[in-house]
Amino acid sequence: MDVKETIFKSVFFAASILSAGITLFILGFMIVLALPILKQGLFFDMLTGPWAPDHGLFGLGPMIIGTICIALMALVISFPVSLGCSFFIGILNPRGLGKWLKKIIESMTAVPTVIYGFVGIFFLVPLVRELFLKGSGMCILSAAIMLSILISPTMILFFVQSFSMVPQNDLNAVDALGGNTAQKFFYVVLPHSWKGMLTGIILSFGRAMGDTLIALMISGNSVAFPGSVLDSARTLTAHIALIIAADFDSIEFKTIFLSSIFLYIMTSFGIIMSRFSFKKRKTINET
Amino acid sequence: MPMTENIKINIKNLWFYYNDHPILEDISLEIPQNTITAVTGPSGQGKSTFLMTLNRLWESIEETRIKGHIEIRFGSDFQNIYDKRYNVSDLRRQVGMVFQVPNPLPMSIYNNIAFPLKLKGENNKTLGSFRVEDALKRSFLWDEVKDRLNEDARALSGGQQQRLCIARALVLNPQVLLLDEPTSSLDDKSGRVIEDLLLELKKDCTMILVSHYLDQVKRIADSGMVLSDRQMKQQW
Amino acid sequence: MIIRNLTALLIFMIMLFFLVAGNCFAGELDRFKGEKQVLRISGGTAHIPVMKEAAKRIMTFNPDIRITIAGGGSGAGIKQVGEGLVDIGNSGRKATEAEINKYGLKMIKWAIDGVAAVVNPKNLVKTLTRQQLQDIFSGKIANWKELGGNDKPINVYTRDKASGTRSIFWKKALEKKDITSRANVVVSNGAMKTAVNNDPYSIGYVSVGFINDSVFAIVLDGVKPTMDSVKQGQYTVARGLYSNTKGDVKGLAKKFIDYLLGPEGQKIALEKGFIPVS
Amino acid sequence: MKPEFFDRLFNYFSWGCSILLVGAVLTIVGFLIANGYQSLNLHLIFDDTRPLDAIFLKSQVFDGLFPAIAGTLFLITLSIIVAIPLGLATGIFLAEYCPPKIKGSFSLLFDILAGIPSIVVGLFGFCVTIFLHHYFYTRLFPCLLISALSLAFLVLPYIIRTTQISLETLPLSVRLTAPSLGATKLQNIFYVLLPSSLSGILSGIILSIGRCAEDTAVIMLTGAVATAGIPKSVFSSFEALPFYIYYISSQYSDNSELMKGYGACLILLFICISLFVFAHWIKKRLSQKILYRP
Repeated sequence: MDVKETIFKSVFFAASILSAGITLFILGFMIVLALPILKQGLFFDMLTGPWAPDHGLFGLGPMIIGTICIALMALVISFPVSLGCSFFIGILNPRGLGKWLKKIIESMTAVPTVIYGFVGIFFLVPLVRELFLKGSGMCILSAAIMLSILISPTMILFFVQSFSMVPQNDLNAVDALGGNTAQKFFYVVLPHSWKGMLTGIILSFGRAMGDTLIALMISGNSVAFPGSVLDSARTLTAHIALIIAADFDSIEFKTIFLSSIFLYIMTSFGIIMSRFSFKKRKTINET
Repeated sequence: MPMTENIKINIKNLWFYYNDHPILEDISLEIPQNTITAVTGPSGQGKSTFLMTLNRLWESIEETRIKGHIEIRFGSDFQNIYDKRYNVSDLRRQVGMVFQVPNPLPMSIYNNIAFPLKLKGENNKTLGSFRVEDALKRSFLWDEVKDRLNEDARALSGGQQQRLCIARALVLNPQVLLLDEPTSSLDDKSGRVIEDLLLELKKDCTMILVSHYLDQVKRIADSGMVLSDRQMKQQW
Repeated sequence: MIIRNLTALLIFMIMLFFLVAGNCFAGELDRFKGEKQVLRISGGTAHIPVMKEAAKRIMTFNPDIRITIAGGGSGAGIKQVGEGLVDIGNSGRKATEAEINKYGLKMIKWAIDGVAAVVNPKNLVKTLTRQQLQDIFSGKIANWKELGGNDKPINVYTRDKASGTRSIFWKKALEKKDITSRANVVVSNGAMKTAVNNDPYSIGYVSVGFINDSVFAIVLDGVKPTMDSVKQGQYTVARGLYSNTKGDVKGLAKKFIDYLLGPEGQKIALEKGFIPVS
Repeated sequence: MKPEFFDRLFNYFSWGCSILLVGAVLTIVGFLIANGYQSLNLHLIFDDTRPLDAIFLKSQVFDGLFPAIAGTLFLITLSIIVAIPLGLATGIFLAEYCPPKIKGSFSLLFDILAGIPSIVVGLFGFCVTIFLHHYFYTRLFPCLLISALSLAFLVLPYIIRTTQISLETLPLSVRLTAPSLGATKLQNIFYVLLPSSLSGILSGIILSIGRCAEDTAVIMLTGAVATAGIPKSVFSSFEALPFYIYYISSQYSDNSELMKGYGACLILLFICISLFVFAHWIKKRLSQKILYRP
């Protein structure tokens, strides 16, 4: 009996070590593969320089800028909309409609990203092209709009969850004092929930940055530093998808490991930050 | 000392900590065989915890710690139940426990009662069904459920569920039975049935009963203890 | 009597021969009888329509064969066949000396193709000189107005570096002049055609085999890129379509390539818009 | 006066945003349905082949979605087979055995794994394959198995998390029942704790299936190709629905192919939404049944 216990415990433990090991192994493997170019000491140049393989320039600068621009812009579009929707669900909830909106938003999490990309190409891109009369429509704006729809459920569900953690007593107090909804939000809800909201924002940003298909399909993939939101741009994820066809021994190919490392570190950093803000909140509640 | 012959449980200098806060302080107690010892006192003072020290169930709860000595006499010798070599599963088969809220498992009535046998690895079907029947009879439940042993145990009434849980604890013939407010979630009538049952069980078991109801304690207990301010005091 | 019988036999034999010879077109697939393997093909995206059609006919004839076809571009085709990841790696350019020596590649050319600059059919600009083309792709000319078209910015589309189509177009049409970094990048000939068809102000380049009425092929220096002009050598932005194997061709890969080079394979190539080699 | 104005503004803003988002979703779904409903028929899936012949592999489907749907199903099955035992075992370890000190670092690692962009996981799978191909086994290519393993890593954190949380949130009364009857820790886990948290775990698994069905970035790097037919073994390349949609969107050759793309979108959307609804149903129904209390 005891032997069985020990065997199973070790099996469970081994599984955990394996699962955790994969996480670290992915990073380790990428670093090992990127070593040849890391060794040349061009790390910083590669992160900022331009991309012109015909001239021997393999900088990831345009892709990093592209990634950040698209993800940030998606966030900028998505944030107010998500805020409005979470007010609707969490605070206004007119005639119980909030519950239904929440259901719709939850089911949005199941929509495949490739479908957003598909609709982006055939619906949004021509629209943007005709509306702004500039460029091909494959641009930062189009990608950001589609991404903002992709990330808004994450943000809304986090916002709603943080709103629901506000003590009912405090809300009742404002009601008793004759405060209106807006006051209730600014004086009670926001101070209680901004950290949870921040977590939602950070995680959504990570999701926007990590998505491949939408950017690959509708942002145009040019390798220039973008100058406006109507310019075509390439994200790091799309860069990996495009360069995967190149010769594995070339410097070009090695840059995608650098892209991976960059993405890995950025998302991990976001997750560590979000955990940090969650922890902080917990201790505040306890004291 | 003629009394030692009859002592079943011997507790010496028992301390218990939760999150490094002491819950029980230096408790020493002797509990005689085939009696019902009642523990009363304000709620939230660690009465349930006290019961759990007797079958080491607290070990499943995180951030808890114990200090002291508990011996139970199985057969002729006292056993230190916190001895490293002592098998905790064996202990819990000898020291049964019934909880405040009936906790039937999501399975049939029969399987609920037979569950401890399955855990012990006893696979003899005929002997098993005999013991299940016996346990149900001893807990006054047989007549009510004998025709529906394959039904979901959770469909029973609250009182029946609690008797089912007692039967489940009895199927292994424990020598000690720990009862954590067994009637508090039941109506008076169901409670009375359980009380009668406990009196009947006294001939086989030594029982420790945590209860809120002083009248209940007076009706069935042989001795009464009060647990308050982390101290245990004999009341009568 | 005997002679008459012999004559009858002879006539019968001759008839049989013609019958068999007449059937030999369908009989080309016979070589795939009894095969059960998987044939893995990747690389040049211009080749895909021909590969798909050939694969469809072969797998219909013998459902035990699996032929998998992936794109990736000529660079990927050469690399993957060299590394042994696929059985046949297609390329729309010749493998370089270095590549051939490194992997021991065998190149088989089975069709000739041109690469044409294409614009949306609605575009008013129909002809360009090489100089204009180079200026458009380098970004010097940025508005269709400068070329007599509408007052719209030019959206340049290009391919990634693994593309054989790109390397031929860059070498022979752009004469190795720069391609602007602002150009949108697409992943295949098919994707280029789709993108140009969807964007009225676009310019890109595709294999001549891919041209149909969804895109308009620019008349370059007075020569319209068509199968004929490529064949006659008037349109010079041309190249071979190759299938490469590692070492000598053998097994199912050999049968597949033989089929491509045979009458039926060549007919498929012709139907898909390429110029047969035989 | 002024507070009321803000109140009204607040109201309008909330309504406006909600209508905007719901409108966007309806536009997306409506656009797909309006363009794709005509192509939804058996011909879309089986082309000219007879459905039964295709299903029993008597003849191959060339221009239909059948190979892509089959590929996606194989992919899901394989990756779930890998991910479930690993995820369950890890989740059990975290909830029941893990000392609190290292629990934090473990869950941080799994959160990071959940956050890694899927294309990075795909690249990892691709590179490991090339590495193995180069140094150990030359018959190994990017294939169904590699894609399934990479996807398994991708969904692993979901299964770990739901298992861990379902176990940890079980009430103490459930947790202590079996031990009080003499159950060992292992018996408690297998006889009581796992069955009681089944609904949570199952819905986590179903959501992971949805994730496997929709992911494109991983498979396009690890073995999904344009034409493959029904995969013969786990070492073959394969077709998959999401990859098909991506492929068609960038290089359809004529309108009928584009129509198939719309059809494929509708089928994939239907599969994913159904899985999602199913997961919620299971969570609700099973928890009512299993966690029933009088």
